[in-house]
Parts: sequence; structure tokens; C-alpha cells
Amino acid sequence: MPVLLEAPSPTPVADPADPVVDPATGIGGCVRTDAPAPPSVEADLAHLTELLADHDIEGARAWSQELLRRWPDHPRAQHWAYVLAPTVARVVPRKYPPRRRDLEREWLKQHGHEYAGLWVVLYEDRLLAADPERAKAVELARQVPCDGEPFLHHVGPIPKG
Amino acid sequence: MIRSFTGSMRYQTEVYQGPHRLLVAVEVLIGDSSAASTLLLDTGSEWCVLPEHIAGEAGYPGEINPRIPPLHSRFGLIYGRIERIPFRFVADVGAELVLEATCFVSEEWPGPPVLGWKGCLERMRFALDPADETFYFAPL
Amino acid sequence: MLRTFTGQASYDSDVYLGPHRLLVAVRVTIGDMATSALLLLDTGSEWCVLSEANAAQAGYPGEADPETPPLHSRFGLIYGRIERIPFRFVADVGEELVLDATCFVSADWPGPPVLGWKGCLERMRFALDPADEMFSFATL
Amino acid sequence: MPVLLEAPPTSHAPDDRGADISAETQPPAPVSAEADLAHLTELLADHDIDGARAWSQELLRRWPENTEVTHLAYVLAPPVARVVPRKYPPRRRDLEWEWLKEHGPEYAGLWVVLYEDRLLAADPDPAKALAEARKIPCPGPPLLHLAGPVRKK
Repeated sequence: MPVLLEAPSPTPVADPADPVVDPATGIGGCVRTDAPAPPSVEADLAHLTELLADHDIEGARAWSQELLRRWPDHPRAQHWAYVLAPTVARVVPRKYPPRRRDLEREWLKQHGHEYAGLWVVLYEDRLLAADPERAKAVELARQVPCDGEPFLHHVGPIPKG
Repeated sequence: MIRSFTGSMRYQTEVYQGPHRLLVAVEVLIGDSSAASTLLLDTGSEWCVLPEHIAGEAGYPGEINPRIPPLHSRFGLIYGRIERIPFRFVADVGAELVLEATCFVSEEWPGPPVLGWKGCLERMRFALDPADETFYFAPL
Repeated sequence: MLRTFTGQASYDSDVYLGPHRLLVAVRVTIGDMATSALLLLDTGSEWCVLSEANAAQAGYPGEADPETPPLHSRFGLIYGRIERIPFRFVADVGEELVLDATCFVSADWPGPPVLGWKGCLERMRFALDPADEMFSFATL
Repeated sequence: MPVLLEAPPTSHAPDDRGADISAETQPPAPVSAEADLAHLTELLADHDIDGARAWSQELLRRWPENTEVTHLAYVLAPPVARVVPRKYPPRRRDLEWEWLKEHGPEYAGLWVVLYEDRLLAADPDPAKALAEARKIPCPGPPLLHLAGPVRKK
């Protein structure tokens, strides 16, 4: 829970525990700002850009919620409120059975240098595909059945020494 | 899944060290210095990086070592030297931890002191818990 | 001092991803990508950073947004856009974790995909243990 | 048609450098400390830190009397973290950070030395600030910080 100061700061954090914030998406949050009430959405958006350029991310978050309140139908206001809202991490059911990827790492140690610069797709110690293009390697690997998540890796240059 | 730690301290987020904004900052006693310094915890930094005055204050004065390749940083190429300096993590709770960190020291370094990966973080177990803004640490 | 985590996976250190050297790399499935990708875990990076190619593969194509200030990086000023993209942390053991990360996406970004502090790491508990090279994570 | 694993995949373009790279990086025979030290610089420039560490130990074996070698082998060796008995009473530095939030901007650009909410010294030169602060006894290490605009929470 971020530290809330006694005297509410001019740009308090949009805090996911705050009832105004939607806990699933983290959007919402109490907003107070000292910026004057400019007449246009452009000026408001410019103020947001200023806050981001000043690395005042908490200020930009709070301001993006104020923007949404002022211009609820404006796509840019909606975009900024959405992308800047603090995120909420959540546990999700597994897609694949749990397993370590030691075999893949071992394969890369043994054979990685033969595929320098290529995207390789592995499953345990089996090479499913290798291609200079990522998308092609993934596509090739899709044709090979395997019962877990394949391991994609872009093999680097051969480390000297 | 549980991990155990021997000490912990509060970390700061988004604080300024002069003109520099430190996203995650922890306090460390460096060498023989009489005061703790605030360091940027940066897992993306190859080395710990110290400005000359902090290394000097810690008891490790010195000059640029031509053998040491320059550091590629967002401030450009930085020339310096490599030292091994004791870092003491002064725990708010639990035990203190000491580790002799490999540091890139330079008078050209305009940035904040940095806690980097090689020669430091790579050799300690640590965790960051934003719920209580606490940095947990332990020896390996 | 114990901390609990819901999932963990082995991390790679000092690994090359194409031409990029990643000091600490963890596996994340980005958006709709069919396979997980290796991302640089960088507590010193303000945002998560993806190339346009990564974002497009994840199902989030787009162009640079003039309203988004450029990113200051060691590659210089990088222009792009800010997106919200689901990141699924792959777990070798335990549960997987998803969060909608705020990402800086740019066609100019020459570096590897990056896990940054704001809009991502700041919102999850995580630990790195070089003893078994495990990255542990949990919700707040 | 799945990829045939026996024959290397057609799209694999053998890397011509592959064969030579390993020969090129064979460490030079022990001709001189100078050549060996140059190879160490190469490894560091190539960000091959573990390679540089291993090579610096080999150098120590070859040139145990060379002070550059002993220094570099010492500073590059990976550290060992260890728990140590407390030197100072446990305390949090919340008061220092509160002070910095309140007063940091007034001292922007100055090195301040704080113990809890007491300003022990402030000076553009950190060494002077610390020297000043040392004259004031306090039960634990104060915090040295370069005051600046502090982000309000």
C-alpha cells in the first residue's frame, strides 16, 4: 500500500486499494490537481505530456484520471487513463504443466554456437525449428506436436574466450 | 514457496539524488565512510558505479586505469577504474550484511551511485516487496 | 525473515539474446505471443520497453505517438508510444502470474525487451536467488 | 513437414566465423604479462566478465609478482556476502526521508548529512559536509544525500 502522507499531496497516487479504483484493472482513483481548468482537451493532453516528460509518473496517472473525468468520450483521454493506470498483478491458472527448462539450456550450451544468429525453438532437448526470422521459426515449430510450451530463443553471437 | 532472508531495510522509490531520479533506492555504508549513501538499485547495470568523491571518502582514492575499458552509459563513454570496496547493508530489521563489491569508480561519472549486478547483486539473495516497500537480503 | 511467493522460475544470467547481452533474464509470455520471450529484468528502467516487432507479435501493432515524450536511453532519445499489454510470468513451479504492464513501444528501440519498474515490477513482489538461479514472484 | 533434426535445418546458415572464433580467442601463450593483461582488457571490453575473472586467476598463476595482475585478480574475484554482527542499533530512516521531502528543495544542489530529522551539515562539497557532520556525535551512521527536487508521494 503506497505511503499516504498526512497532508494529501497535490497529486496523490491512484491507489488500487482505494474504493474508487477498479481492483481488476487498477483504473480510477481519487484525483486532485492544482492545474488551472484549461478550455481544451489539447491543453490538457499537453499537460499530461509535460508530466511524463518530467518523469512525474504518479502525477501523470492522477492527471490522466482527471482527463477521463473531463473528456470521457475523447479517445486520447480514454487511452491515457487506460495505459497509465497502475497495474494489478493476479495469479492465473497454468496453461502448461510446470517444468524446468534445464534441458533446453543444456542444449543451447552444447549446440547454440552452431545456430548463431538464428531463432531456435526447443522442447526439452529436441530442436523443433531454427530460422533467421522469429515468426517463421514459431510457425515451423507449430507443426511439431509437443505436450508443453516450446522454448523460443534468439541465439546470440558466439561469446569469445 | 518460501524464501528466507537475514535482514531487511526500507527502500525509497522515485527519490531525487540531486538532479538524478532514483526509481528504487537503498542506503549502503561504503568502505570506511562515516555516513550511509543512497544508491540506485539497478539490476540492468553491469557493475556497481561510484563517483570519485564517494570512493575517495570510503578510503579508495585513485586514478583512471587505462586497462579498464570505458563504461557504455546513457551519459556516454565513461573512463575509470575497478575497485573492490566493502558494502555494508545496514538493516532496519534483522542482521547486517557485508559484501566486497566490485565497483567501477570514475570522476567522469555524473550519475548517482549505483548498486549493479556483477560483483554485487549477483552474489546475494534479495527481494523487493512493494507492499511494504522493503528490500530483503541474505547471503547465498 | 520469510517471504512467500506464488510462483518461481529459473532465470538466466549473462545470456545473449541475439546481439543483446542480458545480465538477468526472465521468461514472460507477452500478450498473444505463442511462446514466452526472454526479457531483461531491469529495476533501473522506468518503463517496460518493447520493439514494435515484439508488440506486433503480441497483438499490439501501432505507431509512435507524438504525445508520448521520448525515452532517454543509452541508445539515445527513443520515440514511441505507451501501451498496456498483458505479461504472463512463466512459472517452472507454482502458479503463473499475469499483470497488464504499461510498456513503452518503439520501432527505434534497438535493445532487448525490458521488464521495467513503473507499471510492472513496482506492482509485484519478486526475489532473485543466485544460489539456485530462481526468480520468485507473487501478487502484492 | 516438421523440421528434420538429423540434418541441420535448411534455414541454418552456418556461421563462417564459428570455426575461427574459438581459435581466435585461445589465450596467448605466456609470452609477456603485457600481452596477457591486454587479453584481460579485451575480455572486459567484450563484457565477458566470467571469462575475465577466470583469466585473471590464470594471470595470477603466471605472474604472481606483477602488482597490476594481483590488483585486477583481487578486484574482479566474485564477492562473498556474509552476515555480520550489528554495528549499529536497528532503526528506519523514515525521518531522514521525511526531512528530505519537506526541505530537500530548499537545499537543492547541496550535500546534506542527516541523522533522523536533524541536519548535521550542508555543503556543496560532500567531503566538507561529512567533515562538518563528524564533529556532531550521533548513535549511528547519518545519511549523506545530494538534496534535490524530491517527488511528492
